[in-house]
Amino acid sequence: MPFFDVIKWIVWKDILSEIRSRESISSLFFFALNVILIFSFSFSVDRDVTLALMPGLIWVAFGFTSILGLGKSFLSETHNDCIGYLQMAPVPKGAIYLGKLAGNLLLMLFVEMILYPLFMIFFNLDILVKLPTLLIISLLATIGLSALGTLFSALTVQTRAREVMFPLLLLPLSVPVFIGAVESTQGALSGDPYSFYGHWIALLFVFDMILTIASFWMFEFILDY
Amino acid sequence: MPFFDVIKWIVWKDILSEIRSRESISSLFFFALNVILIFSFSFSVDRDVTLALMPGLIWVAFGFTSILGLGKSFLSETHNDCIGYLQMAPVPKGAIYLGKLAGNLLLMLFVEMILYPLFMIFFNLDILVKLPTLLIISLLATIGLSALGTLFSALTVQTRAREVMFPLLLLPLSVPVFIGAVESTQGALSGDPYSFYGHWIALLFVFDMILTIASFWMFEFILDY
Amino acid sequence: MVSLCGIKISHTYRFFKALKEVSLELQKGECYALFGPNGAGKTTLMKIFATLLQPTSGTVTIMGRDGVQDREEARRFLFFIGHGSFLYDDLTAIENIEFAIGLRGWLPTLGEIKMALDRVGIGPYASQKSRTLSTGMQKRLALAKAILAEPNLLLLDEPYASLDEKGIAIMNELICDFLKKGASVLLSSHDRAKTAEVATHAGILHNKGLREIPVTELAHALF
Amino acid sequence: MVSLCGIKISHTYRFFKALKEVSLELQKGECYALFGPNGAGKTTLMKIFATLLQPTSGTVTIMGRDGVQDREEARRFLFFIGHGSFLYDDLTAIENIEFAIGLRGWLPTLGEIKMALDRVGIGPYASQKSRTLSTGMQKRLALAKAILAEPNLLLLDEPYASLDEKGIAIMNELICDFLKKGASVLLSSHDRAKTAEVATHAGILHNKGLREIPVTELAHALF
Amino acid sequence: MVSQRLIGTLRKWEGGVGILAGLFIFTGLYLGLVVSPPDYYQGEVVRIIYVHVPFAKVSLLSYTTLFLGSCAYLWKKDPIVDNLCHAAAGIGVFFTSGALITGSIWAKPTWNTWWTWDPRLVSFAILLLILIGYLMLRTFVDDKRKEAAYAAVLAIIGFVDLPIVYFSVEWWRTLHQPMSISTRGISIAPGMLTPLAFMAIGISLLFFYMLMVRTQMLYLQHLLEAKRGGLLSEEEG
Ligand code: HEM
Ligand SMILES: Nc1ncnc2c1ncn2[C@@H]1O[C@H](COP(=O)(O)OP(=O)(O)OP(=O)(O)O)[C@@H](O)[C@H]1O
Ligand SMILES: Nc1ncnc2c1ncn2[C@@H]1O[C@H](COP(=O)(O)OP(=O)(O)OP(=O)(O)O)[C@@H](O)[C@H]1O
Ligand SMILES: [Mg+2]
Ligand SMILES: [Mg+2]
Repeated sequence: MPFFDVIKWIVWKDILSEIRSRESISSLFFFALNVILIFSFSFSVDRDVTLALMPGLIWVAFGFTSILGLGKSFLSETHNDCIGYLQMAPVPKGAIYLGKLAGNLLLMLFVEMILYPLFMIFFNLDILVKLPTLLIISLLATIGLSALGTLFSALTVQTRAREVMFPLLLLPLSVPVFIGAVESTQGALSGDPYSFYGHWIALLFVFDMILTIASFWMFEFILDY
Repeated sequence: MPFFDVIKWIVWKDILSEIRSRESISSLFFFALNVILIFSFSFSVDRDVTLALMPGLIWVAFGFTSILGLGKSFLSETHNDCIGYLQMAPVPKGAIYLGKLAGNLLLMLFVEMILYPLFMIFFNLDILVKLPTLLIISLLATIGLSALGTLFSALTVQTRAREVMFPLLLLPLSVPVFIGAVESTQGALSGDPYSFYGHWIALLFVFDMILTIASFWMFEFILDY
Repeated sequence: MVSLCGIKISHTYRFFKALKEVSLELQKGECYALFGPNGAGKTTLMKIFATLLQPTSGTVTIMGRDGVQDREEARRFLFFIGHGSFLYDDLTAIENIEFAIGLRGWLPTLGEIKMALDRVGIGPYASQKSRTLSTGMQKRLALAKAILAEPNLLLLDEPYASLDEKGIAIMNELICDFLKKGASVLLSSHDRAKTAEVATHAGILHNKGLREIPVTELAHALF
Repeated sequence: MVSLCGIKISHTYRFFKALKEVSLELQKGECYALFGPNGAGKTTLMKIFATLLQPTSGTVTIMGRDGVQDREEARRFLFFIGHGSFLYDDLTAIENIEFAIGLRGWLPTLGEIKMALDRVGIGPYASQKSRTLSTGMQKRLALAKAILAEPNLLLLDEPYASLDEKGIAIMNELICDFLKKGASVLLSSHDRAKTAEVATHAGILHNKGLREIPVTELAHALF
Repeated sequence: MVSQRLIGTLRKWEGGVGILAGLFIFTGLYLGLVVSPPDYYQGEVVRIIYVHVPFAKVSLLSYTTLFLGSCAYLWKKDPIVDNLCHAAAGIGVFFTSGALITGSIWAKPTWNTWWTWDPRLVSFAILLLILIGYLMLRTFVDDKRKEAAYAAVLAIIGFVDLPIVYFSVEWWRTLHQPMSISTRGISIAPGMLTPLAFMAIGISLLFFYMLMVRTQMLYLQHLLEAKRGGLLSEEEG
């Protein structure tokens, strides 16, 4: 069975389900808004500091939203024991991983793309010129989070206490993504030359590569063991 | 059936289950640690600012931990359809609400009590003298969050998309708790006289009273309708 | 004396009419068996009688109490065993019983609990977490609860499902005991032969309506 | 030709030995019926043959492929219908089939899908979200998938559960068809009469071991 | 039946209310956009006030309607009251986001920012989030009666909570960092008052008109749904 067909089928199924139920996109989006709101109350320091905090704020909001969204990814597969069918399907398990990853990535990027304009409005940011850099950072960080999240979602849905285990495993391992994303966003927003923060973007890239490839290879042990 | 016996049975059952499985306490505790970790990476500003951010940090960590813990509260009741047994039991439904609320409150307070010393160590705080005030603030804020969280946990476990709907409904309504807790903690930590932040504590108190009573009255419509 | 009386009960799920004007009356000491193809509405009707679901129209009366307005009252008299086991995974069999009966306002002694567990054949598993019990054992545990709850009206949704042949024998024995003590039993089932051993009345849910049939004809009736 | 061969299969859950050295061989065109009390290990054995669970010891061979080492290969030949329905709630019946069969590397035409759905009697519900189908209909949908998947080995765990009498007749008809086409069927059940209509071999799981019995004696054998 | 009577009343009055709303809004717009002079400080931009302020007021009106309706529903359990609440929430989202959007548009030239953390703006944003949560919750409950009861509970809790939200946000802002600019900063010129009054009345009437229409729509929709359900099961059986 051709490798890419499997990916295609998984993505088709996930996107179709999402279009039908519209559960994830809208609720993730409003969840992120809520997080921003709560943060702005909790960190009510003066405006200069708020600007310095912006990258952290953005990425913590995205991060929590990702946790919520990615955690659901394989939860939906457990529903009618669908995960058993995926396990029994005569296809390479890595392809299933990539398919789920692609679906999650599309979902998270979609939510982030709606959120960016709102951040601009809420925090009065003028980021239009820096948009290309920010988009690249977002893409890289989201790939990293999704790669980890997809793997751990598959892992934790098969354990007890899964609602709590998922963030518990994901958070410490995604620290590099958070640091990389916050630091490079900081660099981009403050208008530093690229060489000042380029290494952070490189870090994100390397992290993504390693994580995705490692997860891809190891997914078989999680789904089919 | 005596009202308080019902509360007693519910609390007994919840605590016994928790002691047996030790799922919630340990995982909530480590989750909160993770959140602090992520925050300290995401908001890497200088020390003075970090101190100013401390109350926000503490309460966002507690708040998100509560969301995770409270959301599970009625999820465990859905497991073997136990929620149906509670509904069919010949007891006033408000007593069931108070019982679940008491159980949640104990759990959350327990987790917070372990976290406070760790905050002191991590962030080098000297809060021993202010401890009584801080404990009162924690208690009031935790009651408020638990009152809302218990109600919405019971509500959302009976809907679709419950993982996402729970924080979505809880967060905007709990804004006063966040503001009140952060501001009064700020006041207490900075050593201001009580009159400077006393109104915040009063606000928390009023919130608790109103929300608990309103939830208590309306719980019947959520469990038994 | 009438234990259960449902008059012209209709129920509509959001897009789907499941029951249309079903009426049913159950006297003290009677056992009514409910049959019907998949999706006929057996579970729906049982849930309405168990006060878990409110009928769209029609009235339910349990031991003289209205099943909608006075449901808190009515609930003292009934006990429902459905598809869910109502068990907390991390409590032992004994603790699960203590909680379930405690909520009904009565605390049986340890001896009484043990006796009930022995009765249904899971005495040796009394102190095991209910998580480790198999489906059939969980069903038996629910039956032990019913013995201790001493309801006037026992509702059993597919009681034979997931029980082996010994379990089915115990179930029927207990149903007979309940009837002798003056309680009423309403059960739904797909298994005509097993049900015929205990039923005093029978009915078939079909086309959303209830058609009574004599128990003697159970074996030949067209379903 | 041997379709399925299990030799000395044992399985231990964390604290519990569920199967002890069970051996079973199934030829082309044979239908093996598995009986046994609750908790005997029927589902466990089925899952091991479906490559969902790896046995603690023993070997499984499916169409000549090792069920552990070469399981990706072996999976092309088998199809499993278990307690879970393997359906995505928000996809329609047709879309669910497309996905399930598509993953097996073949895309049937709409006509073929419709034909299979008609065959199992749910043609009119083809474009309904699977969420709105009743349990029995979902079971039939799984059967439609099996028709299109054309496996060499069909594993059915309690196929008659939650089906009404018409559904059971369709199920048995299809099993006969499969056998005629040269496929093998392994099924587990509690219902001796219904199973006797199709089974060519039978065995009872008891005390964690498998005891073969002649199908002709199915009605009288002591369970 | 109460529902039938109420629907009859709504149908009888909706036309009149609609026409009256149109007249008031038209007059208000004419007076505001053509007759009244531009503001001394703000120029033509000020004219957005004729939309902004009425929208803001009417969103509070819709939320109050939602609250009262929810209480009435929990008391009487009449499905049409639930339809009324559902309608009020949807219209509330329309007017609340309208107030926020027109406010933002106005804020850009006057305050040189799209958004500030002013108490009133923040509590309105929270109101909007609650309303959206309310509507989303309704789509995620399959049982009609449960949907109505849960939604009513949420609306009541939200309404009880909102004053506390408002207080806390106001204290949070005013005690920490006094606003240099406030929405209360401008006193309204008499020439603007008349069109504003016309617009306020007109848009309130518009709200009632929308409420009447939408309630009937939802009522019919549910009637149709129930019918279709009945028919479906009939023909299949
Ligand atoms: C993002 C921007 C804005 C938002 C979200 C917003 C929101 C609101 C809200 C919610 C109200 C109603 C408050 C109440 O009735 O108690 C209101 C009233 C009002 N707003 Fe705004 N506003 C914004 C910007 C502005 C600006 C830039 C001005 C003028 C410089 C302005 C002038 C007014 C006036 C005059 C009222 C009526 C005050 C009263 O009746 O007490 N607003 N606004
Ligand atoms: N929550 C629901 N929403 C919509 N329709 C439902 C719901 N629950 C049940 N139904 C429908 O109502 C009908 C009756 O269902 P019910 O579960 O009462 O049947 P049953 O007689 O118990 O069937 P079984 O023999 O499978 O137990 C079915 O057609 C089913 O599809
Ligand atoms: N995940 C598990 N962990 C521990 N023990 C298990 C697990 N699953 C099953 N068991 C135990 O293994 C035994 C066999 O279970 P299995 O489900 O295979 O029985 P079965 O024959 O299918 O029963 P049934 O007739 O109820 O379907 C049972 O005693 C059960 O308690
Ligand atoms: Mg049923
Ligand atoms: Mg089984």
